Amino acid sequence: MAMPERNVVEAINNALTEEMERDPRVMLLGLDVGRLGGVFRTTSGLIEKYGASRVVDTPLAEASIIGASLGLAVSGMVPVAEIQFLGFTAQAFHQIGPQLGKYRHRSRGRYHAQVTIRAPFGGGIRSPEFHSDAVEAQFVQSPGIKVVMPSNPYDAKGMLLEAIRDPDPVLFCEPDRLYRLYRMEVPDGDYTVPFGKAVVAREGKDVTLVAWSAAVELCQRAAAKLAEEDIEASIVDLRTLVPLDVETLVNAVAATGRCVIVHEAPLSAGFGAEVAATLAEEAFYDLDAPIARVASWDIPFPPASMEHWYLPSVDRVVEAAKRTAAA
Amino acid sequence: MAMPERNVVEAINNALTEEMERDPRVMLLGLDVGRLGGVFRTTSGLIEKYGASRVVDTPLAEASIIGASLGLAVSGMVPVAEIQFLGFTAQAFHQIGPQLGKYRHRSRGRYHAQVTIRAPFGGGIRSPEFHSDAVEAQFVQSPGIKVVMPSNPYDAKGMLLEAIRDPDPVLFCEPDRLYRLYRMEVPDGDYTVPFGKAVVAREGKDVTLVAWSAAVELCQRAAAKLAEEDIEASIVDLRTLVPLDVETLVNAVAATGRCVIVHEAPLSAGFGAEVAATLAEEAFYDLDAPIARVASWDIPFPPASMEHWYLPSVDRVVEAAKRTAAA
Amino acid sequence: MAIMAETRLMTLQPDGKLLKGARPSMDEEFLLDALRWMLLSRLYDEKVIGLQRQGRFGVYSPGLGQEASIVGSSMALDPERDWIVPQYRELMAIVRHGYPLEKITATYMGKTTEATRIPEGVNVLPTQVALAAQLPQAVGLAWGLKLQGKDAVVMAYIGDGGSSEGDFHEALNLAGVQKVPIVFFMQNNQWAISTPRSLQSATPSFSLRAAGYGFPGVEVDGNDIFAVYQAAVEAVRRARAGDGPTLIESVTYRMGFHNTTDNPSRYEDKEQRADFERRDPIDRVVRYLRSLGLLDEQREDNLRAEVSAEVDRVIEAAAAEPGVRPDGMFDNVYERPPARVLKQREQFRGSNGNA
Amino acid sequence: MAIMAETRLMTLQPDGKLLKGARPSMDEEFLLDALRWMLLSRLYDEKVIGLQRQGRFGVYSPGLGQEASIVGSSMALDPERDWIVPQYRELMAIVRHGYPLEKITATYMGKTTEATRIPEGVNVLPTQVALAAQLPQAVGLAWGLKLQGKDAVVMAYIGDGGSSEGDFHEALNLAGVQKVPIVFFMQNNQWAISTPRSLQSATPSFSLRAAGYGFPGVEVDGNDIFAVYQAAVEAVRRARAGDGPTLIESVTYRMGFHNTTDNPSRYEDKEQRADFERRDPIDRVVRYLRSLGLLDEQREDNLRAEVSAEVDRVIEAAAAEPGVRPDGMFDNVYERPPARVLKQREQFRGSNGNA
Ligand SMILES: Cc1ncc(C[n+]2csc(CCOP(=O)(O)OP(=O)(O)O)c2C)c(N)n1
Ligand SMILES: Cc1ncc(C[n+]2csc(CCOP(=O)(O)OP(=O)(O)O)c2C)c(N)n1
Ligand SMILES: [Mg+2]
Ligand SMILES: [Mg+2]
Repeated sequence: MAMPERNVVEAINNALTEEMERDPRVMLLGLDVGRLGGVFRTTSGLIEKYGASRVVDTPLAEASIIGASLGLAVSGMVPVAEIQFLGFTAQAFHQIGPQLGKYRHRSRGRYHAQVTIRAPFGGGIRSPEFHSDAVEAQFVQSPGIKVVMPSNPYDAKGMLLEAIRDPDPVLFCEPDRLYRLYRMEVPDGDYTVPFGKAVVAREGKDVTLVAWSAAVELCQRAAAKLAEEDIEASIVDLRTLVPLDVETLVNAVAATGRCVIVHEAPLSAGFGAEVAATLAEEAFYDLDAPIARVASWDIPFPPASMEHWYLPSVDRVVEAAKRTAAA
Repeated sequence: MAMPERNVVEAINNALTEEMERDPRVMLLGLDVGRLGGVFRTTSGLIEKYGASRVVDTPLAEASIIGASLGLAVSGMVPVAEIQFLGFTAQAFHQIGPQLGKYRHRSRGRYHAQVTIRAPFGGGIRSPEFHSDAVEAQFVQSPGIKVVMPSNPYDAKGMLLEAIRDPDPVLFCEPDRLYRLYRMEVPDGDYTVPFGKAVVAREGKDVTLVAWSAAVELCQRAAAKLAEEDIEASIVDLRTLVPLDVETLVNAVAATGRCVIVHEAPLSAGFGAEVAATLAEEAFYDLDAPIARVASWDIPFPPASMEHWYLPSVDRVVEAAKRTAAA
Repeated sequence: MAIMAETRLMTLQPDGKLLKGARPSMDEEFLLDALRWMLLSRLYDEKVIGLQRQGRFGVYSPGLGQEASIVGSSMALDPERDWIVPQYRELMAIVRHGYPLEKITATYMGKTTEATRIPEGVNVLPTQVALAAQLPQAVGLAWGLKLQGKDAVVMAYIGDGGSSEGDFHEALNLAGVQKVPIVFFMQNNQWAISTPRSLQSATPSFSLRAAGYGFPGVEVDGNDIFAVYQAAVEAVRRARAGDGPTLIESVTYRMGFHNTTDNPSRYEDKEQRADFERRDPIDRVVRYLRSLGLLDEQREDNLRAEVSAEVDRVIEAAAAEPGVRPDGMFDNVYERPPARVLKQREQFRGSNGNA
Repeated sequence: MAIMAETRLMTLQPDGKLLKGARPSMDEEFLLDALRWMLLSRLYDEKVIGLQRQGRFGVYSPGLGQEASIVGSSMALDPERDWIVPQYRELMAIVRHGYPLEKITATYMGKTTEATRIPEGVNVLPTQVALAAQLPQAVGLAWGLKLQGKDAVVMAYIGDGGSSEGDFHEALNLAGVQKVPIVFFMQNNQWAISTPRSLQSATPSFSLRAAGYGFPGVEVDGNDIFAVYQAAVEAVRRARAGDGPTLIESVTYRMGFHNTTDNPSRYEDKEQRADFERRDPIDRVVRYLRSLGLLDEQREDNLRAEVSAEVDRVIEAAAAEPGVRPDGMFDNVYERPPARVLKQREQFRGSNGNA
């Protein structure tokens, strides 16, 4: 029998369904996650299956969604909260890093905060203001929160299951541009993808591209184009920013001596900076060329009609990779 | 006549007094800035001079302090908002980066947001939870906001005046550990310290320490100790993170070929990462050793009785500098 | 102490008859003007939804069904001195206040140049996507205008959904303390995307919240232009007199979808919808004007044709506006941009061949 | 519709006499127990302020003057099944609920080991420094207990200052919608550091806010232990019966400083203070008990001596607790720590010579 194929939306929906079936403590809460099934339909069908007390359309108030999730976790539930778009984590910012991330520490281990925050993000789908903002790095500065960035349907399911079961709080960022871009084999039933294990998504000897989330797909396209010019790029998909898999990263970059980091967030203080800094310390002697970063510009996300000029593009990745490979 | 000497609190108070005198549009708002004169007394005496409509004790609600400041700026006032401790910018996070930072852009230039946010921060004074958190890097990911980190009384006055007059919004972070540590010459009357101009605070040929805010003072102590062992460290005080003075930074690091970055924020995704990444791209060929970072650990700020183990220390800076100089 | 939430204000009944003993709050000429604005709102909505389906228009949230609420509130303002701080579903309010519809339309058509921005002298802030974030800003604006002795009132819009955000609370509380000249106008259209009013709050009336901030709250039939206008005029008067803020809850119904990406059939209650359809704000005025002999089929058709032609003209004009300039995205971020941003712009210009 | 804010509830007058027609809400034994707790609160405060001045105690916010409010509210709870979610000025409430005073004292003395944490089985959350952040958390806790069919009520504390935060609004609104078993107990002690009640909100009573969330609000004389207890018992009863949340505004006065770094003489109103001094919550009970012949000077002195000895014992025990373990700061951050954090701990251990 052929393995079922799923896109990211279906993979997430499948993971949530199976986990709610398996563990009665799991509940979903957020804006429009119930009757509507989420603005992207990731929670479609769940309220029908598990009822309005386990799939909860909350009032429009992000801080309370996260704060309540923390309290629900303390009570013994396992909440999966949805923030409708990652940009609106700003409204809940004080409940995420300082509270959720520190709760175990603040209670000296008495309480933990087994909460998963799901949030779509990223450009390329012509969303309104704030909806596309790639602010993942802001949460890396909040110790206690794991930051998880799946780049494909298989990882989306396996990492979401891992996130829900992780006793530590997890921010699970969903690449909305990839939601329905393609399907791949995603098995029914239980499996998890562990955190802190980056993967080499493509082998190549000339230059190493480092990315996460939708930028991995961008790098794949760039690598295909580079291959036409006989430049073989390897691609490291970090998968999780916290925990960071320094070993895989350092080895993959050391192998080519050349590194281009690609992300959707603006350049300055994006997580690419942490990647570069880590390499500049831990892979220093293996580097043969300056570390390049291809990112969005240090300006606000522009209106939809301009987003393709703002986001990192295949051309920009190719150009940086060629420059780096030749340096 | 001798020039007056001031500590950081006095320098800030002096800057605010002179600017309120000079420009009737300038007003202060925040928690306890009026009758109490601020929890650190930086605004002492101002309500008596300028009245309760220009020095406003607000309700306890950080998001409204910033949101209202934006509206006040649109109306033609020049607000200087105080967030009682930088950690509580989290409560106002959605009003800072996404709103204040983007308002000019969102209105396509019709409105600007000439707002200064003052906020004390930093460890070493045994404050309660959240009060010491060094979260400056989170705002670097918010294009539109300038991030200003004075390290001494002279700069504190000059950069605060520059901040208030800058038509762009500025986050002005005050190193509370230095507030009353020492006095230096701070002239009466008008002067400004421009943004985007780092300064070499100490010359040295063996290794370059890069820091900002209170960490500069730490580096001075470390450099003195290093000098005893015949290692001459130069110190770059970045002064502002946005704008970043890449030129001074790159030149100073190129001069020694060795760099240690020191900051109070936790290591991962701290602004030190951006500094290292910038150097790994723009000073790559001048680097002779891995770039080291000395920062707080990737854990929540601990209780007061443990903070000296958590924060970067002279010993840790010395150790990293020796290792880097010898590499 | 006893705090009374005023009973829901209503003047004009769904059948177009005045409530017994009620007096219309607008004279006939003004009412005809209001009707014209309401029709413009509705016909524009209908037209641009079509354009959106053709891919010529951005994501759009129509005001369908809320025309009395949108138009009636804004007509209480003086565009010369008062200000509007919108959420995003009050299009004709800001147009009536002076922001040219062509410019807004051009923006929705992807033309985000400075030519389409809010013109100097038009007292309107940008629409707000981050719900409720506009409210503390509106309070600051009203506060600043008061400090500068300006005779101005700010009207700030918010939805039933947005009213659950912390910013709502912080803003209203600050407004009460500083007694600023502001009217908080809440369009309770029963929905926040798919989330019904009943899941948004357990309060029997949002207007009750005002007492918690020390100023009056009033609930009005938001599909009754007379009631909306009357409440707004009274609130503006109070604000202008220095008596501080008012919260108006305008009870209406979102007859369209949340926005052009939404499909309400997944969640909408058919009966509730049918009930509000009977309470259509435009029909109500038309019936009233007909009963007075001030409108007949012919005049109504003419009016609709006129308004429809205006919509066409606006869309044509907007379509003819110059498109975006790629490096325009670097404009207006800073007045004094960091060197790194300038360098990035150069880099972008270099690779995109446009300067 | 008319929403009535109950008139401020009061039973025991400042002179120690019952209000005409009022009945005490506690029997005599229970009242003596309450007095004991109030005295413990006051004597502890006085003692540790002294310790703090000697540098032996951390930054501390005393409950001076608020003892009836703190003790009376918590005595309505059953520690076996109910939960307390504190802000930070309710020390004896959480002690009465089961969190040993020795452990709390040791924490203030810098001993932040796991031995000092809230013991398993004690239904108390950590004190909250980020004001109002505890409220959405408390709502989630109550919600989860309800979902799991537990017969538990959550009492969440908040100050007049903290009530201005957006989290206050979001939490109360969510609590109303989900009808969770919670009591929001606000200690309106007239100050948020130096900011007076009058600048915190223009509302005539914070209890009025409850109507905006669809549940009852009540204002009580927070220096009257009978009134506080009565309101709390009734609110707990409602919550336990499934009738949802209540907001209690306990009107009291912060007789001490904000915390040990504060100096109220810069801002305090002498008259207001004097007025509240006359309304001291402990004096009131003492007068009442004396009038009933249940307390005389001798018994009172004995009680004070007993309580004072207990405070000494607690402080001694706390001082004897083991100190911090430096690398303990790495504990309890994650259950499954990232490799980088483990590496940092090794690095730290290496340089600090303690493992
Ligand atoms: C802070 C924030 N959270 C979520 C969203 C996504 N969102 C956009 S509109 C909307 C519903 C708004 O409802 P309401 O305030 O009632 O306004 P209406 O659309 O009914 O006019 C939501 C949830 C947003 N724009 N901002
Ligand atoms: C979010 C946040 N902002 C500011 C502070 C600083 N702060 C600590 S206590 C306090 C006043 C609190 O007043 P209130 O809530 O009335 O409690 P009280 O101290 O009177 O018991 C302030 C402003 C804080 N701890 N948290
Ligand atoms: Mg709505
Ligand atoms: Mg208080």
